[in-house]
Amino acid sequence: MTEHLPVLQVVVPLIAAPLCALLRPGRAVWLLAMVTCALCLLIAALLLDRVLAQGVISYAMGGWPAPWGIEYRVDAANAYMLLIVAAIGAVVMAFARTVVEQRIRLPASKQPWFYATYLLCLTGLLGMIVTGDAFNVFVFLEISSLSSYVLISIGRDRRALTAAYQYLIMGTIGATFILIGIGFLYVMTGTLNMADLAARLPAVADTRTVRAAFAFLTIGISLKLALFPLHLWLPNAYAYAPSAVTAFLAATATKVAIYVLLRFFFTIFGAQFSFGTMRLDAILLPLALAGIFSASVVAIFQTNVKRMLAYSSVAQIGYMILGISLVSVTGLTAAISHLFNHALMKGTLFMALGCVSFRIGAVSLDRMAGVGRIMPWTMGAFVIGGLSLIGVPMTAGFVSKWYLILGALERGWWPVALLVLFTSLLAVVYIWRVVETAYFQPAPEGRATTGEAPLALLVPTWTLALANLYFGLDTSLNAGVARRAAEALLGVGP
Amino acid sequence: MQQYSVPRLITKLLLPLILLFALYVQFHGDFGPGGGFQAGVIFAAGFVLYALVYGLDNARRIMPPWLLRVGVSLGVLIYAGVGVAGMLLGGAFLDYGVLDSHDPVHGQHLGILLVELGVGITVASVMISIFYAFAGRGR
Amino acid sequence: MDQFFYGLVGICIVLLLGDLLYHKHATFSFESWFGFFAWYGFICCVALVLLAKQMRKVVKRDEDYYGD
Amino acid sequence: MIDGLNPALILIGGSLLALLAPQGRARNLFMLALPVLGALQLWGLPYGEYARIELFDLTLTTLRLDGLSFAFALVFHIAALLAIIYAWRLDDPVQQVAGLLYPGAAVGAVLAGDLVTLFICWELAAVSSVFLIWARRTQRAYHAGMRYLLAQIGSGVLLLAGVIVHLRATGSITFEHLGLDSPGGWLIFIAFGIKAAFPLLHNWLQDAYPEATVTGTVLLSAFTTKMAIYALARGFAGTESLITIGTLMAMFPIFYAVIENDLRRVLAYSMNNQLGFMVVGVGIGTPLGLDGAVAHAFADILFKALLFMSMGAVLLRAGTVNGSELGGLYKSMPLTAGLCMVGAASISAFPLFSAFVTKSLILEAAAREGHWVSFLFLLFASAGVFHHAGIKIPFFAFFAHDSGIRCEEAPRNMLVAMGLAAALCVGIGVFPEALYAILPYPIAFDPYTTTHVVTQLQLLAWSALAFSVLVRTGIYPPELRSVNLDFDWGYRKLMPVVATGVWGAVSRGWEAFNTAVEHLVKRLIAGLARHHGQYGVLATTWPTGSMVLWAVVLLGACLIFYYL
Repeated sequence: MTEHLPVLQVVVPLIAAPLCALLRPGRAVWLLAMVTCALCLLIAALLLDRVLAQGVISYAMGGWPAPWGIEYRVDAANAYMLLIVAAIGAVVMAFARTVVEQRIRLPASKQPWFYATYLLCLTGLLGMIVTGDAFNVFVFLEISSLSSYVLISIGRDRRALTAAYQYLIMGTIGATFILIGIGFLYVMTGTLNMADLAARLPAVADTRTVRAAFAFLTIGISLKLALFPLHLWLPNAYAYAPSAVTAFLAATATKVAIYVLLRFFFTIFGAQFSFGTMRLDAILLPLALAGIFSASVVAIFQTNVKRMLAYSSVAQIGYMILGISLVSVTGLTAAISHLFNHALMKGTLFMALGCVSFRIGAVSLDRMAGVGRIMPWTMGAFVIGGLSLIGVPMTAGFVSKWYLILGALERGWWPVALLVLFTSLLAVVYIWRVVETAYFQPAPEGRATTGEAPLALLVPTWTLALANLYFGLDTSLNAGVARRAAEALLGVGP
Repeated sequence: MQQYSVPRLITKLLLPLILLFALYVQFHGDFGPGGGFQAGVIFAAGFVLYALVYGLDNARRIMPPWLLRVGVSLGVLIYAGVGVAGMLLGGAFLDYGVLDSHDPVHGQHLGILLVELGVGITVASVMISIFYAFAGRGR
Repeated sequence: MDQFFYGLVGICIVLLLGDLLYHKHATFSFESWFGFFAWYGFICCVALVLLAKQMRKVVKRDEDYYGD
Repeated sequence: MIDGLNPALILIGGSLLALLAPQGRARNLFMLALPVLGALQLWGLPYGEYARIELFDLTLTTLRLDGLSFAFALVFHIAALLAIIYAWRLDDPVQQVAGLLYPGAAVGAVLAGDLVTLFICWELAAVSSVFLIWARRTQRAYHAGMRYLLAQIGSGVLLLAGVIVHLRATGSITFEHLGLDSPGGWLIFIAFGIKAAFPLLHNWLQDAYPEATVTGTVLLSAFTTKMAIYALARGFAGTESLITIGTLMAMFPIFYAVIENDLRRVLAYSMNNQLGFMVVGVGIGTPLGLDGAVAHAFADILFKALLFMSMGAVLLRAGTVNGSELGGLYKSMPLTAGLCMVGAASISAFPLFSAFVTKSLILEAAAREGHWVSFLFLLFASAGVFHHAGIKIPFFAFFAHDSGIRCEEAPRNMLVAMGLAAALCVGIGVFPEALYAILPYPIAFDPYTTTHVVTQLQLLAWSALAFSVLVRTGIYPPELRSVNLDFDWGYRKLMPVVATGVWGAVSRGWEAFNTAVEHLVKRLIAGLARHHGQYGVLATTWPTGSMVLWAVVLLGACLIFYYL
């Protein structure tokens, strides 16, 4: 069966999703979804292991060889991404049961649909990563996007509907732009297979059509990954979605979009064309810096902690784009390892917030006063995630910041390195505001003194929190593999 | 619509034809233009027409929501199941050639037929579900 | 308290005279002056206290000067 | 002994496990076992380098054991052990965890073989120790803690910057002699200087230590500054300017100590003064000087812990450590008084007490190298320290006029901890060879020569005489409820006062400049808030239409850019 791993990665959740929908509401549905997520994680781990040992794995769908058939192609970069998404998917699924059963106002009969949608979203995300076919990317993008609109709209707050609607509009425009870009490329080359596209593009690179395709892809993907100033859909979507959904999407969806960006601009167009001829970095770099700065400052002024973290996500995406626009092995390593590390820290933070809102029903700063004393474990996890977000040594967040600064210094961009350090201080400010409120301020009048969050929520949260610490010390996965992926993308590695 | 007999009559006449056409598009898909997506939509359109003329309650009686729910899932399962079957029989995912142990071409016919059927069922069920959801608002 | 004080004075004098009884190993020449450590210690302490008293005029503030 | 296991990890790992143990005796016993195990592990490890970790492209040597690091690591374990006994009855998980994490970080720092590991431990020590201040849970302690944290983190940031510059200049992160001939060296030097409380960089110490909890101050006094002394000895041994800095450092705090009222703050000043001796030892840089610095740090941790413990006991029982409110406590707390006197004798370098055998190493080293100015000043400082730490502390707390306070003797666990510390102080004084044996360089030095004993006694006795005369004649300044301005005035009073424009004595121009800057900053923040604040344009929800418009505008811009 092992030769089928690439396709099983997608098929397992795809089959489990309708099965979930068919099952009667109850514990069994969650169990099925949980087992599915665990299986996905297992498959992803096996794939990564095999890729690291043997190199690129290629799988021809339906037995049709590439470039005629659809090819699933796994190399270091996407095996690593698969692991991130599958791991977060599994951890958040463990977290989701309590949230779905007790927190979201969803009638019992509708609960199986939540799990089905979640699994579909996972299918889409995994599919985007695993596929080696440009059009297939679009198909899976739509699967994941449509299901994520649904997931967001489930939020308790009525504003979740507006947020989901805005996300739908912006996401659809992004997907359409991507489709137009792919269409142009198909017109010019007659192929959709990524490797084949990469081989045929140089012959037609100097045409208006290809340049237009490049522009459409830039904007389309930037919309999906919430690059400043195209991020405006993100804060509300993250703030009003259910906490489990926010944790899942914040840790995976934008990361996968960044992976797509890497795939298109490094593998298909090639670094030489994207950054040498088209000067993509001239667009990405200023937007990344502006995004980092602006979103960090906005985060400082927020009073809804969830929204604050959403803006912080925009800033963190800026760091990744900054790493990419350095166009060096170190810079790319920073970006790719930050994909992993940011998934860990934001997962932790949003799940900790989920615990808070589960008990006290709100995550605004004034309501969270004094929470540290009532929920020491929850806020402990939050602090760890926060430290990682700031980039304190011995946490995962430090690893990527370190590479980012190193990469900037390699290019001789001192001001950029300083800005990264300075914006880390901004992160200190907004995380400190929460910590200060939670630990040093008296609880507001009239808030019921409930206890610590249930174990079913704490265990997944702490799993990720500890992962933040573990990967801050053992960097063989988040930095080691990231470097291999970076070398593979730049075509300089073994 | 209860009092307009002309539309009701014409609907009754048209409905079998629409459904038949849907089935034609469905099963002709592997030779000519057509396939599961189109067939599913045409099939659903027939029900939408029925529901418009005869009322949502009647439509729900004929095509109850639980059936739709099963249909939505079943279609995807058929599609993925065929793929997995190919895999279990020793080919790649969605490799229809191995479905018939004697004649790969026959196997491919069977495979594409089943896959299109799965797509058709899901699309039809989803379309009708969406219509129900919209039409059912405000009740 | 008086006994304490006069006892201390006695000890001081004995120690001062002790300088006469042995050969002092000195690195610097001033160390070998008679009773150097004794009078140096005394003068230093008096100077210390007097200077500190003057300093108090400049630096002393009310207890909750910083207001916290 | 586990091969290659870093003793610091025992303390750090144990600090988290300690929370799992049930509150009470079980947790206390578990915590007590940690420094013992750590010390055994340390003792069993042969000198060498262990536990190399590959971090990115750098090789970290997280454990390097040699003479210098061994002595510091050993005394850190002893201090942690004493503090745990001292805090036996404490029922505060925050202090318990911080009380293990902080020593663990300090041990990790002195055992670090490279600058990155050092930096990590440096910051961990800073962050974990501040909770010992905050654990007092008063507004005042909170503010003091924040100021403390700022100074500590500032040191960490400078260290990191220095490490990066150093790495780029030399390509090495090994922590060995650095020197002052490169910008990286200077940055690291200042970072160390902040933690070692160099003059003008010292204020966080006197500001924060007296505000910590009873146990917290004991812990704080042991680690942060000694860690810095170790780092200076490792990186900047023999740096000439350290002799001047150290001499100044030994001198100026004694003046403050004379007029300070809070007795724990008096001790903080005397700590500053003792650090000065060590810095001088490092600055001399000869084997004797370095040995002196190490030995004196070793002894200082013990007697300073003893003194802070006794003052902590007074604070616990009498509720205050202000000299103006205390007096006559020897009737209520005779044992504490006795133990405090041992500490006082030790810090004053009485023969048979610890500082006598350690401080003399430094003075001897200074004399041998011919630094006669420093020598005289250090002698002055020695007399001064006897004056304020040796006499003033016990005198005003336990004797002087009877304040009428009647309280219980210190709890038994505190007495045990103080007793152990006192035993060690005397032990070192009586058997100096045991301490000399673990110093980094082999030395043949006998502190108990006739000259040395007699001159030291002369110095001390005549200083005591001066004190008595001054008290009898009424010249001695009385203990007053007050605060004394120090350099922290600069940031605690000067800056706020200037900012509000009340302080008229400053020239108009300066004030105008300040207000202009302040205005600018305010406008900047207001500007940021206007656009980024909650209802700012960058933070509000945009209509979907304008989002789409922006997407299209950007697409157009991209197209134009790519076509060009």
